[in-house]
Amino acid sequence: DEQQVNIAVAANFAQPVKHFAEAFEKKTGIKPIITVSSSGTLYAQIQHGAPFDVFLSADALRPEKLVAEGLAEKQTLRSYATGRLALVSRSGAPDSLNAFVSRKFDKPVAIANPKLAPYGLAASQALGTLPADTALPFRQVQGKNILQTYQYFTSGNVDDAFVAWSLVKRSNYSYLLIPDDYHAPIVQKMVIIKDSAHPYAARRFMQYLLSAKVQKSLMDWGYQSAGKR
Amino acid sequence: MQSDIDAIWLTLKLALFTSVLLMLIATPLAWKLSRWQHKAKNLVLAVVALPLVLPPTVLGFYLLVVFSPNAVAGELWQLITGEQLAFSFAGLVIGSLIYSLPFAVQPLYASFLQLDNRYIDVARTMGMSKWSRFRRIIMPICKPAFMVALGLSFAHTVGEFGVVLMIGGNIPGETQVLSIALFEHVEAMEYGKAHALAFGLLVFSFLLMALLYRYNRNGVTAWKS
Amino acid sequence: MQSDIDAIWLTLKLALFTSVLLMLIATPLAWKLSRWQHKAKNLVLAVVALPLVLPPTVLGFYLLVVFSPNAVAGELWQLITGEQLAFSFAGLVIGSLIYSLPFAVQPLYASFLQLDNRYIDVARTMGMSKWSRFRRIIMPICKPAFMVALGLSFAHTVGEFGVVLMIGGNIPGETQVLSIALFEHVEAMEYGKAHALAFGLLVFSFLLMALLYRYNRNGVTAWKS
Amino acid sequence: MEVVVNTTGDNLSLNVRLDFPASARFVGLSGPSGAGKSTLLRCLAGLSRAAKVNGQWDALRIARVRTGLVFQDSLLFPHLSVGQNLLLAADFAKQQTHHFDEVVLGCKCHHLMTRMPETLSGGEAQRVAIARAILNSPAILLLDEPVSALDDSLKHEVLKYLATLSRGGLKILMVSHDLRELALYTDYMAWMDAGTMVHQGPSDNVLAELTSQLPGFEQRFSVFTGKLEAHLEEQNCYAIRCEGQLIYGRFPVIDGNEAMLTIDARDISVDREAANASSIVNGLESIIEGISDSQDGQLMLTLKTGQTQIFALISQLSQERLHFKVGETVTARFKLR
Amino acid sequence: MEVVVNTTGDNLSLNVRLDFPASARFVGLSGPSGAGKSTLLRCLAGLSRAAKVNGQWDALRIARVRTGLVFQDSLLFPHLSVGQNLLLAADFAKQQTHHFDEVVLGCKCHHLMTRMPETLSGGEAQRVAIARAILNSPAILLLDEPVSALDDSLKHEVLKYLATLSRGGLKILMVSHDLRELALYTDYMAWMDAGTMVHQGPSDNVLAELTSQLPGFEQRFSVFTGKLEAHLEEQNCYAIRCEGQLIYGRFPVIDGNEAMLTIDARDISVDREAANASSIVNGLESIIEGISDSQDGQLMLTLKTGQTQIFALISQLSQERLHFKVGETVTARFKLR
Ligand SMILES: Nc1ncnc2c1ncn2[C@@H]1O[C@H](COP(=O)(O)OP(=O)(O)OP(=O)(O)O)[C@@H](O)[C@H]1O
Ligand SMILES: Nc1ncnc2c1ncn2[C@@H]1O[C@H](COP(=O)(O)OP(=O)(O)OP(=O)(O)O)[C@@H](O)[C@H]1O
Ligand code: MOO
Ligand SMILES: [Mg+2]
Ligand SMILES: [Mg+2]
Repeated sequence: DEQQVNIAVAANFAQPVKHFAEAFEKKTGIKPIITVSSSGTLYAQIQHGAPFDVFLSADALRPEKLVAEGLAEKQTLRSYATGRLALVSRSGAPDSLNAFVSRKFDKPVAIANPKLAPYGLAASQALGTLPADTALPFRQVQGKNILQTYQYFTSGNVDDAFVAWSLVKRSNYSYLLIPDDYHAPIVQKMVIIKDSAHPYAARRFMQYLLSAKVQKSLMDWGYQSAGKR
Repeated sequence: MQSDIDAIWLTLKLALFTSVLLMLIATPLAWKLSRWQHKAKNLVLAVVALPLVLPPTVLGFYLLVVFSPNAVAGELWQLITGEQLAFSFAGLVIGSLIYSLPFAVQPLYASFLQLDNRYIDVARTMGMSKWSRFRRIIMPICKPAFMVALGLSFAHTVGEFGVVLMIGGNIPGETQVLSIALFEHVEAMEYGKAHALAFGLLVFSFLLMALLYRYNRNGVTAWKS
Repeated sequence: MQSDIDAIWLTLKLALFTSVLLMLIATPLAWKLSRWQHKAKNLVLAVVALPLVLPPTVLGFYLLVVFSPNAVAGELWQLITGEQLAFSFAGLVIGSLIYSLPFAVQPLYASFLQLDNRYIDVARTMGMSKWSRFRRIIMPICKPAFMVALGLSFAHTVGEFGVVLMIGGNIPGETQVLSIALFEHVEAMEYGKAHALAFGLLVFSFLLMALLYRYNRNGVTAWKS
Repeated sequence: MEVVVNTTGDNLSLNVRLDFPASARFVGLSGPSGAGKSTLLRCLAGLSRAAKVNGQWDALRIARVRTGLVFQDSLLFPHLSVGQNLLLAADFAKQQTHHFDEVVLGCKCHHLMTRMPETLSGGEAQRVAIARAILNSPAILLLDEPVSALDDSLKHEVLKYLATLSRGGLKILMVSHDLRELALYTDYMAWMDAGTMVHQGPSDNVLAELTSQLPGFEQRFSVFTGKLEAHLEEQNCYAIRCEGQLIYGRFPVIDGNEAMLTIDARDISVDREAANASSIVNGLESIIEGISDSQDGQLMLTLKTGQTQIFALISQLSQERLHFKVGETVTARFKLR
Repeated sequence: MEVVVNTTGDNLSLNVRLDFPASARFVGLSGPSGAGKSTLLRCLAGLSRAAKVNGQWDALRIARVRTGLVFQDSLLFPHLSVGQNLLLAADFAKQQTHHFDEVVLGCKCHHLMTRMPETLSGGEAQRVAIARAILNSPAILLLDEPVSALDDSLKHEVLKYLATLSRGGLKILMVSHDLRELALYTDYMAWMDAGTMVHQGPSDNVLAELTSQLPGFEQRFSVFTGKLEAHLEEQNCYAIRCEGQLIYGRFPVIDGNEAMLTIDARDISVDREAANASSIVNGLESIIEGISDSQDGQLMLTLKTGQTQIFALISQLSQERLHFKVGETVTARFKLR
């Protein structure tokens, strides 16, 4: 008899969640209300009493911290997807990262802010795998999050950007999928908030998200399923 | 689209509440400041302008801390109203008030300083009450400044974003205002929707402002030539 | 910490550039508007206020589109200066100018409307040039409004965030301003650093404003009693 | 009327006691520039918090009643048309003492109603300011040089209208630099300097006092007082018995049975032989008490008849011809007017 | 001087031609309230873009030279002290024509230098405004009722100072409602109404014209012209041969060999027998040409001697006593002053 569930979702996963939510509502009659923000903002809000039921973070750190702080149900902490990093390039995707850094650049290259966005961190880790003496032949510009980073690319202000695979998978741009051993896995975790007003509906949504059908379709959105790795 | 319409409605409500409340707060404050002959005046003026120098999100973060039921202010509010301050419409209004206060206070302050006090003296000898003097003399003479204060605070509340996002929580139908919806469309690369919404917002605001400034016409403006 | 110091320095530079340039742009604009007796005036005023109603990030996004080397403006800039407009200091300044324009124009406009034109007539008969009239008569008489315009646009540029974040690209030492650094600390849950930076920013801005408003003291304010 | 006002400002300390009979209706106030006249009016109007104002004017407690003030600058509300300025004042009147159209006509601003203040000429604005103050129906009307920007004929029309109002019961205190204007229209007047009252009393008395002290000859007056003998209605003048002799005047100040006439020293001529067939009606036999030194070709004879001192300003030329001497009996003559 | 000004406003269409000899230095301007005097000054000062202003004043092209304007309101810059207001004006003068302290003293504002304008009394502000205009060293000084808020003695001191300046070469055009003030200090004057010039010429001529047209008797003047016979320095007066008879006056208007005297109708008395031992110096034998009806107890005799018309205002009372008749020969007498 819980008619709704309040879902707080990190921006990069907003599109898939909206899609899944529709199906979920059809199936269960529970109306998901979706709040999109950056993981950091959502974390701060939950800390200060935001009325969310489920928190889908872009990382593993923040949900774990919420659990550690006693603000989330420990036993509901689950990873729901694993992100993949892609290098999108207007002049054609390079074959490898090494090939990329041997190019010539007249515009900066965009990455997400490593301090704020897991994809940014992943990107800098990936660049860090290059031989130590490789001086990067481009300037970096940082977007606040992965979406802003992608906007630098789409608006034409940069010609190359490290973004989430999910963003470019369905586009016409050519990209290089960065091998997932170039960076720590981008594990995205979710958790149910302790004071949740709809714990039952929240659980059902969680289960739905972890169902095999949904997990299998994650690939279409540019994610790997949670279980892999 | 329903959520966009909700957002439009909420934004209008918020901007209206905020700008009207702001005028009610800012007018007496600016008046007192303009008539106050104390050194501390500059400090008060500086304090009024301070919310501006914090990035909206950061200001919003601190407000969130203050509004939280664990903090005194948030607890008091919850005691009195029975509701949580953060993530409520009231919280949005308070946040917007604080953030937009300088835009209302400062133009009024400057205008009140420029006002010739002797008009008020005349009104006083004519037996006008404080309120009549304000409504029939001060307000019309300083009308341009009132329009500016109202226009700036309305527009700023419509466009404001960081504070509202932080303390509002972007809850559709409750605290998701237009600026956030627009932001989301852009972030989600729904550019078509974003352009439509931005265009609509611009046109609407333009009309509203044009209407507002029209009232300025027969102000104290005629050109003595 | 070096990056914080760079950010402080850059922020100051940006705020100074923006607010000073803004005064140079806003003053003649506000003056013309206040002396212009045409219906279209209200429309122009409304247009000036428009940047406000767009969420900063959204405005930033559109600016990004315009600044791009694929767009006319961005291309022209690149042709002339040889540099890219986005991610450059110049780009930040332009973005800030657009976003803060109403805060400078509108208080000045209101004040110019309230000014008694006959003072200017006296100055004219005294053989003062346009510039002298402005500097020695109009500016001092409207000083409160100039202070307000300068104060609001400086503070707003310091705290402004969305636009700068969007078109700046957060390049340390080049476009990473204080507000972004502060935002980073908050988002990264480095609350200790965030508090310290926010506190420092507030104190510094407070001092600066208090200094600014001090100059108001011997304005046109004495109380005719 | 007895009003005491005390206040201390940066450049002026005002200590004033206005003391007139209750019957005083139209009171004049003059004094040099910077004497504190405008400051006094501000205090009386209750606009100075620092000032202590006490006393009453014909049972009206000054600090309580509505006192209208017309400032030296007209200060019309710039956002309202002339008509709206007037209507606003009427709106805030406690009762409608005066008929709107009558006041507008009396102050000659009927043709200005739709105008905005900044389009008015100096004199037009002044008239509107007066009308505005009257329409606010004050018990006491304070006027600060209200007709200084009016041409002569308008000035007199407006002053006559004010005099009518004062006869109708409105108490008026008017500041002016034109002593003759005050003498013509006010019944009492005061003269202040440096924040204190120097002279006050019936207007003509004050004028006489003033003129006998002024440095220049030209402003000296003689004051003739006596029993009012007759009002010659057809001839439109009054006969006054002064020192046993009849003199005639058109505008004496009349206080019950007593009448008073003031004549400029320059309007009095002195004859040794009484001429009979002259259009100069008034002649008072008197004795020369003093003859001043010649100054700029003029000299002042001080004559005396009974208690009345008469000042006559004559030219050096006629003195050279006639050689008036102290002690001589002569006739002081002046035209009826 | 020949200046043409044309402009059309909402409430006034101004079409004026000022036409004075090049020698005119101190010119007066009067006319009813709302006549367009202030508007004319604004045009002359180049403040009205719509206005067409052409002509020159003694080789100074009006539209080119620096014309200082003292507005009807003083309009001191509110953010500057009195001293700073004056220094600013001096700063923008093209050359320092006048000594700073002298001007400050001449306008009686030496004691006000450190004051802020809003603390000045009305008359104080007026004096500062005059000083400010002079210190700006204009070639032509336009004054709009500059002494209306000054008491008599200050007024005359300031006017005397202005007259000194005009004798020193400064051209002054002064608006005033006080015709006597203009007659005393200006050499030429103009009278305008409803945007057009009605009279202009030597001040006394204009006064005479004006007074013969005014509706009330009281303002009518007689004008005596004739050859200047002598300047009696010791007696400080001039002798003028008018219609073959000698008359004396202290302030005639002198134009080369010609002199002119204007006398108020109310200052002229009429004698049937010529009295010899009177202090009234002037007497002109003349014939009664007309006798007006009595009005308010007064009537006007129109006398004629040669070409000169004399107006004498006498009381009904004296007419009842003396029964003057048309055609009778009488003596028109008036005091030397
Ligand atoms: N607000 C003020 N602050 C300081 N001094 C003032 C203020 N107002 C007036 N004074 C001074 O007080 C004195 C009296 O001023 P007030 O205006 O009463 O003179 P006044 O008699 O009306 O003169 P006027 O005939 O020139 O108008 C003047 O010396 C004036 O400079
Ligand atoms: N800015 C204006 N707009 C419209 N009408 C005006 C304006 N200024 C003056 N007038 C009108 O033009 C006429 C002439 O005004 P002006 O001020 O020149 O009169 P004035 O002769 O100086 O009168 P006063 O002696 O009363 O000062 C008046 O009827 C006045 O109402
Ligand atoms: O969705 Mo994020 O917080 O930009 O990686
Ligand atoms: Mg005064
Ligand atoms: Mg005028």
